[in-house]
Amino acid sequence: MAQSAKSEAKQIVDPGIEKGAAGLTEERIQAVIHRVLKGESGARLKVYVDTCVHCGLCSDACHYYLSHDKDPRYSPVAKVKQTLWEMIRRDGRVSVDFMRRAAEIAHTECNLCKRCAMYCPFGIDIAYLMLVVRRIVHLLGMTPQYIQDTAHSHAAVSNQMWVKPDEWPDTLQWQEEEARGEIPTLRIPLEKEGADIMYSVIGPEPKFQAQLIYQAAMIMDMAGVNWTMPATAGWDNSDMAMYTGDNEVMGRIKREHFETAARLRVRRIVMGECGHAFRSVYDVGNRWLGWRIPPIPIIHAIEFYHELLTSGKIRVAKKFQTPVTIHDPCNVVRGAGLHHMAREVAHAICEEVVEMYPNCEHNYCCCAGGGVINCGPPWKNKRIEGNRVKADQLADAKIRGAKVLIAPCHNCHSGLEDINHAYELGLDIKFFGDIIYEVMEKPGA
Amino acid sequence: MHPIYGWVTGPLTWIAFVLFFGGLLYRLAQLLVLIRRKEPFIFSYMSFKYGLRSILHWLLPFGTVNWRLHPVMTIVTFAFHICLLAAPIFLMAHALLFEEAWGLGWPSLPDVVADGMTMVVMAGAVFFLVRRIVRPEVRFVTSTSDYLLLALVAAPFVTGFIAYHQLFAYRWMLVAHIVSGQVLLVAIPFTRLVHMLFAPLTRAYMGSEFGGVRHAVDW
Amino acid sequence: MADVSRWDWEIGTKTIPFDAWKADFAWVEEPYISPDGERIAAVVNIDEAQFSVCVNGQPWDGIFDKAWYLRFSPDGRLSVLVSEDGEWTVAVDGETWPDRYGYVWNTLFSADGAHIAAAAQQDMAYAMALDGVMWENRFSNMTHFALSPDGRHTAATVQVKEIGEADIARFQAGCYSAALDGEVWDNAFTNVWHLAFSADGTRLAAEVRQGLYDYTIAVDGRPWERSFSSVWQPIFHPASGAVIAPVRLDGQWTLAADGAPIWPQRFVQAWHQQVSPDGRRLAAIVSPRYGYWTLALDGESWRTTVNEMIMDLRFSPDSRRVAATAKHDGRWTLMVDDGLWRQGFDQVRAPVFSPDGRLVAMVGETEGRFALVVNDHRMPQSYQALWQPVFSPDGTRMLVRGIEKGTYRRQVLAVDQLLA
Amino acid sequence: MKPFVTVLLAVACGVLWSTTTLLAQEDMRTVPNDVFMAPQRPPAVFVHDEHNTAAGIDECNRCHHVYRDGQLVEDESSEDYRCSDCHAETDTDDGMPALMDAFHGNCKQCHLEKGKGPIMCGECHQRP
Repeated sequence: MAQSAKSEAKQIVDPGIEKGAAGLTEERIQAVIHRVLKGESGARLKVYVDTCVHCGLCSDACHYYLSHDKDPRYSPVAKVKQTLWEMIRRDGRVSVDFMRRAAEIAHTECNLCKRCAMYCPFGIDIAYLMLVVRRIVHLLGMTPQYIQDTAHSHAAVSNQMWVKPDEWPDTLQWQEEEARGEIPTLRIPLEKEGADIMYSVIGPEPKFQAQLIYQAAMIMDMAGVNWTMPATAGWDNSDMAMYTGDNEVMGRIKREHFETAARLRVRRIVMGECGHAFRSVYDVGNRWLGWRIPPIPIIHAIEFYHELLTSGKIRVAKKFQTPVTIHDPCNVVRGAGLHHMAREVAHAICEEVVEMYPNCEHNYCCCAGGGVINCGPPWKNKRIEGNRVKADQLADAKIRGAKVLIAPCHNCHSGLEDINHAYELGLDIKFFGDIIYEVMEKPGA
Repeated sequence: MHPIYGWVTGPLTWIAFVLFFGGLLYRLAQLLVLIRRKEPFIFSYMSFKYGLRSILHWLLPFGTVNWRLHPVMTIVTFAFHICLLAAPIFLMAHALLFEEAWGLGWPSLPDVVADGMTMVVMAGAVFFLVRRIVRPEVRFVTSTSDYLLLALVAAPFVTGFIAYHQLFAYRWMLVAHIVSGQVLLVAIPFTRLVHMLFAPLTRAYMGSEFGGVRHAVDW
Repeated sequence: MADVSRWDWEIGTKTIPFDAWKADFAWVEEPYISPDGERIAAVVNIDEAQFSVCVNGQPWDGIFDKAWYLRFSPDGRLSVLVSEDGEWTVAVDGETWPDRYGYVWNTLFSADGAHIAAAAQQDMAYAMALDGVMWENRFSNMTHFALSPDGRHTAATVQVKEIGEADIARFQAGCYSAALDGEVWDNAFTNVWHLAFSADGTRLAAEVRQGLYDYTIAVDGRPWERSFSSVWQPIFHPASGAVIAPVRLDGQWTLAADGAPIWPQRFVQAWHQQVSPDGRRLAAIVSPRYGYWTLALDGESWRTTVNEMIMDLRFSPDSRRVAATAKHDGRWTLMVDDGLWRQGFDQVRAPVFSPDGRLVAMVGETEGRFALVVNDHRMPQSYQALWQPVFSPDGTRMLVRGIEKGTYRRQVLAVDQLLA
Repeated sequence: MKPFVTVLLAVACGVLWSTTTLLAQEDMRTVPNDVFMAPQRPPAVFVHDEHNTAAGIDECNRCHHVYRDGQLVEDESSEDYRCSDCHAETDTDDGMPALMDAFHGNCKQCHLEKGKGPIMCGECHQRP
């Protein structure tokens, strides 16, 4: 059962924040704050700050707030107060310590899940405001170490996990070979110009979870899809630079992703079960580049599986017997309204689906997304403590019979694993792809 | 009293209305210029349909999850805002003054009703005050300016109420009522009370993003 | 480029069966067509872990554990990446390079096709390999591979200092540089991206980032004096040798040459700049206002815009015309001379100009059927696969390479008849 | 016991005072508002003789005017009529001001013009 996360917040030292803080002067802080608040940002920041009446109605939206026994410091508006309001009030003359705390708040106390945007009567976008803070933190060089390292990886090798250019096609070929043990004719077609679909994944898949590529290849093969994967940079759709406020690198990797798809002359991109990457392609990254909508249509795995199941391209041999519950990831549910499709997919492949509450757009965040899990080990416990409410929610679903938790997002998956372990929930966490691979008919296998 | 009355109902009123409407127009123009200059993408995502859809949900008491989560706050805030807007506009005395000044007449409320609405506004203000003090999540984000704004909003209603009931120093109370109303009008465009103008816009933008881009609801 | 005039330009059709191969192999992968249209090739699987390449129905002698990235070079040679016993190499027309590598990939061809390069990894060290010869200097990582237009020089972004796990300070101090024929620039940068060669292959320019925020262009290792909030890939002006790159200034993009902005106009986006063959005009893909795209010539953007994407900017050989593929409301078409074609498709290939610039041709695909469009006229014939057409040097003939009903057809058509 | 007695006395005095006021018809102290269907405010204070003396009004038709075809008839007066005989409670098409507007026009406008006399709502509509 979920335990109360009462432990007093200990001072966590992050080498990345400290590296930036060292040698930082208040003049430089002010100059950077001016640059961002007066130079780069515009109407949204001004109107959001001028319109907020400090009513606190956003509080109940936030899992950090709820998990910390309604500690007011964790309410969404309180995070703005502790960062932007002060910066504005003091015209950017804030101390290094203040910025240290601002970096901590923006990076480790907000998942940018936008649940609060649905609770603010005015629709103030606090996730956006926290991104503005992260932008300031980035320009001051105070981004937490591990996520900064991830942004470096994006910049150096165009993927999230320092996967070298040869390791990528090599891994795909290895998975192709593995899968041929099951389906001898299976192909992972690389660089196939004119395919219908370019399948793109995130860095951790080739690095740690190559079996997901295996499964995806099996699904593609069984469905008879004309697909391809790029052998070049641009294969990784993920985007931690979006979360560090390094917009220039964000734009760089999004451009590479879309132009790779354009080069391969595909009709659309299908991406794996990842949430933040989805936010980056339709909301943040594309806009920085001037693309109003993704220039090559991109659909999430949930939509793709839905399409394959409803069109009969893949058939279910025997439904998954263990009762499942569905976690709604912020970026594809509040971000793309895929919760209906997710349920249809779940019902199509599983015998019993137990809902957790609140659900759909109102689901509680996994507390891993928004770059928080990417801030790495120093912040892990804080992240777990900050989501007791999720543990309670999952425990409730478990009491009502759920044994498997479907989390169609990588960050959610990893974050929920931590919650699952820390609160001893005993759920088995899966992707949709895991279950589809398990239950689908595999003629030829 | 004639010169003072003449001054507050004459030039001061003009100044107040010019600053109020001019201020609102200025804020709106400033906003549009800023969007055009820095965030032109906002225009391209604004959707009349989805913006309105969101606004209507939020305009409906208990029409959103968060309204349902806070039933007392919901009732109070709707009652407060409705009375806050309707009582001054449809007060007979105000309508009368407008008619006498410009020949512009509109239907007005019986005084008893307006009186009741004034009491609702005052009670709402007290509720908000208490809520600011009592609720930790609200107190944490409350600053002096929040109390001042609340006082600014309550003042014309309190003074109006006292003047209407002629409880004491009627003449001075009426002058205080007029002046506090004017101060409030002028304050709206230049303080967080500008949410009167901006809240529908921010809501419409969030509604547009949710409806048009995210295919999700924002309530 | 190979001598196109020596190709068979006789009007007529040659056919080569393709689907028929399927009987001879476990499977046949997607086909590739030689530039002159005389050969059709595909990677074929013979048995478990036995791959070869089949050309015009004849398999190569060699059998490999794996074979992929089959590509014809511009001079018509056929290359493929192959592995045997866990080692990789490049096979060209059936002959493998003498060296074996831990991995080799990203085949590059010189403009005339005489030279073939690839990125190679041996014992976890990286270098470029040109015509089978690997750089002597090896690096711990290598990205952004480039081959000079004349094919005599190779270059890549290389990692020159080791970085410990999550050592962000060291990374930011600069651990990357560029290597030209294996020789590293004097300077290291935080990042080095997208290299560009000068026409003669002796100079090298790249996007660089110094620290986390200062972007500029480095030419032969020397950064421009001025830095920007971002930059995109540079090009060398073929005549003047100036380096031209899009730069971001105050949140908007423009083009700069040798460090100074050259276009007074500012754009939401500007990239893929290109100099006309005569060296007189400079074009780029730009977004004049948010969400709208067009081309800009010498700083002036066209009036016609599309709302999704523009790619494949091409000048006509006489430098007078410009075309690019453009996507509007979900349909791809061609934007040419400030106008849009009426013919739209699900997908298209890059446009091709006739030598005199009078004609522009494009391949488009809708629901799996390909069609050829010339000057916005859709040709009646449709195909199950179709490659870019080639104009004869005198501009009177057109080579069309397509597959229909499982048979490859090489057709030479008279241009006059096409448009009649 | 004491508060109770005080309240009782106060109520008794109030009743007595109001009765006497009503009875003293010869000395008009307010403009009667009983012609209004639903009067919103207390009747306006108006001590007829005192007001006219103070304001130096000799001519009855300064207030008890007669209009014909929209023109003021100089020599006629209308003190035999009730104001509501001509002025309807609500606006009519004949251009005649409604009753309340007529009262306000007659009293308040004159006060504003002369710079004397009550002009704020509660100055006339005094609560008892």
